[in-house]
Amino acid sequence: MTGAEGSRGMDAYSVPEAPYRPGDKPSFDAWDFAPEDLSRPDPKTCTAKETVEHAEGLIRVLNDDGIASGEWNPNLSSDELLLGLEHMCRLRIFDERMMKMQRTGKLSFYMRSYGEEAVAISQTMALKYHDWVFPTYRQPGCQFVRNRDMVSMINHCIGNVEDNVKGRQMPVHYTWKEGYFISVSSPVGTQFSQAVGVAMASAYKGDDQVTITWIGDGASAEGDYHYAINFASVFKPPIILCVVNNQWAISTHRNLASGGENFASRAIPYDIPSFRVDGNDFLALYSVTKWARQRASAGMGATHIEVLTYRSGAHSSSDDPSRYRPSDEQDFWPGGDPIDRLKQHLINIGQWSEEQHLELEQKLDSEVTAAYKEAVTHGDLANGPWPPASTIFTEVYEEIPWHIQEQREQLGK
Amino acid sequence: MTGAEGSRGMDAYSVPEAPYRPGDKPSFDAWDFAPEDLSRPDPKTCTAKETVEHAEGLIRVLNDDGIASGEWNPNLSSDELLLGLEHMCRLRIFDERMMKMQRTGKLSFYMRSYGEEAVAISQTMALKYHDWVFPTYRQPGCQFVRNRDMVSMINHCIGNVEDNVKGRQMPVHYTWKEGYFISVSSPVGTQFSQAVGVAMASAYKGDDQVTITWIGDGASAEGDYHYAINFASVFKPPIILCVVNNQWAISTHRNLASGGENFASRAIPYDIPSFRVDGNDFLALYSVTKWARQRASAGMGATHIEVLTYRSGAHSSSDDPSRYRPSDEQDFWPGGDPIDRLKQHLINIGQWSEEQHLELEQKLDSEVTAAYKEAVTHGDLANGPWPPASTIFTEVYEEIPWHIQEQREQLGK
Amino acid sequence: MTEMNMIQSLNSALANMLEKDENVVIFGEDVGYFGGVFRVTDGLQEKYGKQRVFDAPLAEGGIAAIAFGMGLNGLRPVMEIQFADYIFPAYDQIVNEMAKLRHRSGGEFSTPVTIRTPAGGGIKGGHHHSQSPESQFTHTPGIKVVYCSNPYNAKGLLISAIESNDPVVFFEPKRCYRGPFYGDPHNVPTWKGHEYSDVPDEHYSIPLGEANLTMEGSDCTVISWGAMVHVAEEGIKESGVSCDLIDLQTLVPWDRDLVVNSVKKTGRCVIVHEAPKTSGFGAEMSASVQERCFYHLESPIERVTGWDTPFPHSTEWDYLPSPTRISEAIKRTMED
Amino acid sequence: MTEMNMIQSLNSALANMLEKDENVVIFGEDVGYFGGVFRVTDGLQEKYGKQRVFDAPLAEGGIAAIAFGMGLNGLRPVMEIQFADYIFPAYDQIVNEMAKLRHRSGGEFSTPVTIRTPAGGGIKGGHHHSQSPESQFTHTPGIKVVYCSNPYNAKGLLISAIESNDPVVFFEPKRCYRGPFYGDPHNVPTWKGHEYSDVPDEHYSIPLGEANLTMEGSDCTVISWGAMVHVAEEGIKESGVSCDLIDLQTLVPWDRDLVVNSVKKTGRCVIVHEAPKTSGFGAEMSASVQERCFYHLESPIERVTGWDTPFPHSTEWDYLPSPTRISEAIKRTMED
Ligand SMILES: Cc1ncc(C[n+]2csc(CCOP(=O)(O)OP(=O)(O)O)c2C)c(N)n1
Ligand SMILES: Cc1ncc(C[n+]2csc(CCOP(=O)(O)OP(=O)(O)O)c2C)c(N)n1
Ligand SMILES: [Mg+2]
Ligand SMILES: [Mg+2]
Repeated sequence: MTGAEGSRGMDAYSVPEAPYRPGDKPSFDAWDFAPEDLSRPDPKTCTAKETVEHAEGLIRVLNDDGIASGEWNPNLSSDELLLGLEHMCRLRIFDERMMKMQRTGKLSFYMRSYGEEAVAISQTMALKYHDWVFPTYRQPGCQFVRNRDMVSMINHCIGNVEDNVKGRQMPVHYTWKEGYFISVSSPVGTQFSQAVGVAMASAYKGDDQVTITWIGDGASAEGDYHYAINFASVFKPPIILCVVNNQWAISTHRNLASGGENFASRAIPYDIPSFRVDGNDFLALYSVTKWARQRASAGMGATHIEVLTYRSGAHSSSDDPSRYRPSDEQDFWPGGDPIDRLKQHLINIGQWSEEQHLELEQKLDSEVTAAYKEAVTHGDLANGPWPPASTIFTEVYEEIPWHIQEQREQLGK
Repeated sequence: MTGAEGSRGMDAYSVPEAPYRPGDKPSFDAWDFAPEDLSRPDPKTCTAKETVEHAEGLIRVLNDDGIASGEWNPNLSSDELLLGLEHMCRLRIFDERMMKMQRTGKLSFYMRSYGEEAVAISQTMALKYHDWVFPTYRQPGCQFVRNRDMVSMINHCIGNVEDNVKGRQMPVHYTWKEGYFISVSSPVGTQFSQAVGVAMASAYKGDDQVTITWIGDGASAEGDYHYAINFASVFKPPIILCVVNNQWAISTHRNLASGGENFASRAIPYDIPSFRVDGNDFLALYSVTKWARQRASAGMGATHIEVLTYRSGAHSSSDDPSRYRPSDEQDFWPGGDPIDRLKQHLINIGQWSEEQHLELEQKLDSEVTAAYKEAVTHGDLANGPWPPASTIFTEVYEEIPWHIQEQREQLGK
Repeated sequence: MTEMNMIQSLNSALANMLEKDENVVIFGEDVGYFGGVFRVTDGLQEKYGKQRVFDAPLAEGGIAAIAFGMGLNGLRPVMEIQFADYIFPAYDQIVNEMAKLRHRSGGEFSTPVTIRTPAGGGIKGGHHHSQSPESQFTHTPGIKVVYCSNPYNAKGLLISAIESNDPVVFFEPKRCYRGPFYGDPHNVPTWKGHEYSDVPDEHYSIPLGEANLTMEGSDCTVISWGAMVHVAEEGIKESGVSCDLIDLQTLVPWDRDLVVNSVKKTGRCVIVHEAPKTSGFGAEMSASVQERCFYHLESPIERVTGWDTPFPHSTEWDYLPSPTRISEAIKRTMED
Repeated sequence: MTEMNMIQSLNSALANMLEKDENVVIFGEDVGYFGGVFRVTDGLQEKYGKQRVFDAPLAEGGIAAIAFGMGLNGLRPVMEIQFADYIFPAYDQIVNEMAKLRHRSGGEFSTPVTIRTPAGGGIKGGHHHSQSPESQFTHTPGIKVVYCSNPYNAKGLLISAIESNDPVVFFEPKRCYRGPFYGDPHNVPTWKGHEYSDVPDEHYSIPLGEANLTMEGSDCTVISWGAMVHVAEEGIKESGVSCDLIDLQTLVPWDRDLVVNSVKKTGRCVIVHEAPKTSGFGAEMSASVQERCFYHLESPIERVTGWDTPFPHSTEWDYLPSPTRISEAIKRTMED
């Protein structure tokens, strides 16, 4: 079919470019969002419309100097703050160790939460223990908050004989039912809509479990994002829907994930209150999540949260980000680093010091090392022992049907 | 897993109910939207933000008395208005006749545009002939605007030997490449995202074809809706994305299609200008569509339009709406009937009369009758002749592969 | 016992399960107030309330996703896909998610979703209201696949599907909702008086994995499922050959013993289904029968199927296997 | 002629087509600036510009939809699905839309989309980076299905796929991107020196529908595709049996004459693929071979396949067909 005569005002469709590519010097605008900017509406009565400014603005509690203020200040005790700091450090140190193990072949693959530690840690701390957590691969940190045994986490990652998912999934695809932590699945987005069903079941049963789920900026382009928002808007189950906008989806920049300026505003037309929050601000994240939990628990339905952060590390162990972005881009991120910021705040309020921090890091390092040493005694991916081959055939169905049984016998292992 | 102790503030998820069900007396609020309410921004420079009010309000040109006014008045000549009226009447009379034929078995199935005639007619008239039209089953009216031979439309519907799609598709699933009218597909929603690709190809080729596509309120819950909005927001191709909110998706009310108040506002966070328009107001629809075409043609990308209307007829010939909504609900629709309203306007401006209208209807009735009579000479679904059985095997691929050729020989027809 | 058509027996199964297990919830497009476009859920919302039987937004992928989540969190969801042709937007949630949950989570999680969907041709539905996509699901470990064919097995199998702790895709041959279909579009009987229309009102179940030997004979084994079972019956009569007719009922896992013993007895086999031939489930049956009964086979296993083309509208009777095509295939197996 | 691995030969095919036909456009997740997570589109955006080679939002359904639309409007889109496991969100657009467009529009419209996707196991990808879902697509009339196995056929087949006016799903065995895979995880050669790594720089094509007789023998026919072709080669060697090894290359339409003549010659047949057994494309091959060669078969046709389970991570070498399993199957066919 030949085109009609005449021609349009532009050459072709536009293809957005990342602001900075290797060789460029990043210079993000400084944020002019202050902790006092935005009010904290009543979670039990708030309408979606009332959050328009919260979605277009940015909720912060800590300013650039680590001073907390404003209506959103959750006024956490220093014990709580210290616990948050500890978990974030634990996660970072854990990640670093696992990354090293990956390079030695003890794991096939790894993904860090680097730069985004506050997301899982702060948000999970704002919930009750029994709330359902429906993570992506970037929120394993939830498990630390709920005190999962670190050895068992490593057993999974190194796919050894003690892996609770029996060597069936890639590393970082944790499952932990006792911790109300649902099995991570590789296809991005699917968990976001499933979580709505989990929350509907909680509502049906009338229990007090709230569900939280996350999706990446990139993955929010999947249909599952739309299903989740829309089904949540219709059925109003107790759910917290978070978009982790960490600026990158592997090599593609956030501006390719959507033509819009922000993700938070998207939920408002669906009549779901929505907030954009500084994702490297432990206090702001905690506070907004707590708000959403209160709302859910009051039977008011969903809250949508855009968590604005930066993926400081590579996408995964298979990825070399210096091929597609300046290697120092993270240093220019206006939100800084979540650990540094909470640490600074604790120092500001006289509850912490550089020495204590160093000690903490050493303690955590020993903890991780000990866990690691114990885990490898049960085997690792490179050297075994692995789960027996028979685990391929079990738990495909509740009971093994004849054809799978036959195949198991054929394998003869 | 047993739920945790405690219980939430509500019994279970909410399940929205239609405002009126059989036995109820409908009483929609009258609209307080006036033609003067909303300005007409410059399509070449307008930002999405500038259309927030247009998305939340309602663009009208005709008031309830059929008087045209306001910035959105397209100031059409009376010839153009009369042509629009004629096409809408043609479509309605055509639909009625086909519905009758369906009851006699000459068609397997039928779907009317009843109450929504303005959508396809007015919007297609606002475009150039060569613009790509990517319809649902509720916009066959586009073909009248582009003067498709009515006999060939009926041939398709009755699946006879002259059907241009060779009896392969259900009735109303028209295909007409010469008219830039893309084959209707039953799976709802799929066309909406495909259309973005069509528009991208136009942009790539640098021609002046704009693409228009529609989706129902119900179908806008599909992932394809999200893909379309998001890909259009990223690549900015020349496209007009219309949600036809006709209040019903078979038996489910619009309030189950989304928890939000309106559909138009959804596109704004994606940085796409969006309008809500009175879908039974021929002039308003024309004007908004023209605006969107100007914008697209200027290389400014997509426009999103919510067309607010009412499905006055049954969903399809297989459906009995009196089982799920008051049979007189349409009489209460604040937007009235598109034909009545344009007719009243033409009478108001002294260009039309009841007598002329009656004559027009008679003329169209004869036209349809003549076409119908001619079409059945080529066969109909009940009596044949149908396309030969060999058409099952052709055009599955460009060339018939050996396995399909073997099967064709097996059938031996 | 009550005389029921398939719509009524499915409805009865759902009502029994709603009654028996408060964790059963039913949803899908138009299934709530309206009772479903085929009326299978008629009256259930009124009786059991909006929380247990409800309409869902028009998004099969979303419907499957919430079913997944509900099932994981203690409920026993029964979701409807309005036409099997529209199961594809939910395909990812079914094959990548539901099917793998138990395995990937080391057995910690599972989701007992039942997906009911009207499938198959014969109602002038054209390309997109006629497909029978069972084969795609049989290739996905972790889900069970059921295809009922009459009011009695529809109810008993649906109850088993809902009670199963594994996800089940449950195909209902829409052509047989109101009567058996013998391949002749001009002869459209109802279920009245049919042996399988005697259906207990109360709860009963037919185990998943058991086929039904519908006719018994000695010379050829005809294997079919769904609407084609009745067409196969006609085809057998037309052929005059003494045949076993096996209504497979469950495709995964299928009834090995019944099938293998029958073919070993008859030495001949014809498989009939309405989906396209290439990679249809008939291919699996043929390959499996050949593997297990090779030395008993007296002639090639035949497949009588829909053609390898999209499903047409005007000419659908030339698409679907006809009694004559089946009878000829049976007779061909007898030639040698 | 240049020595290329499969990534390079695919890249070369794409570059040739971008050069030859200005309507060719390439897109998918990370394929633009970055050049693809497997580097198959490396350097193409830089050379041919952002309008011709670009990144798409992370939505396979949307990617397939725009490919459909672009193809219908005169372009020749080549879309990438980053892993075949992620093709399912696009399943509806492929099987309900692309596959049926030409037929349902009476031939007025068609869309020549090529869908490239890395498939199969052997890279420790677990459940969702290892699947080989070719069979599902072979059941869908209207699309062609190709599975390459080495640098030479990868390029020639990809060019044919792009030039085809029908939609083509093109599977690339990711395990073989950098070297042939002989079933031994500890022996990972590159393509260096392999007979099929000699690849012309210029445009050439291998017709869709033609299989490649990779080894010639007399006693058994081994049919395979993708990565398993190389494992089958090892299995044949291990068995010591003289075999024809057929690399199918195109699954729909498959090469009837080569396959049928070979099995008629050898009287025995083993089919090898890595996807699960039930309803894998091996079922179709087995059924078809049986139908066409029944009276020449001396023993049952065997299938050596992945198990009917999800694809595991730690134990993947116990999942994939091994040379030994293949060799044993070949030897079994020789027993009688
Ligand atoms: C359905 C699907 N498509 C593609 C992929 C491959 N993939 C894994 S992660 C990823 C990028 C995700 O980016 P984002 O959602 O922003 O999350 P982030 O990695 O930044 O946390 C892609 C494309 C996948 N896992 N699933
Ligand atoms: C993917 C898919 N799911 C379900 C259906 C069945 N179906 C046909 S029309 C329809 C309702 C559509 O409602 P809406 O989008 O509001 O359009 P309207 O009929 O009001 O014009 C449904 C559920 C379908 N055709 N396609
Ligand atoms: Mg990201
Ligand atoms: Mg509607």
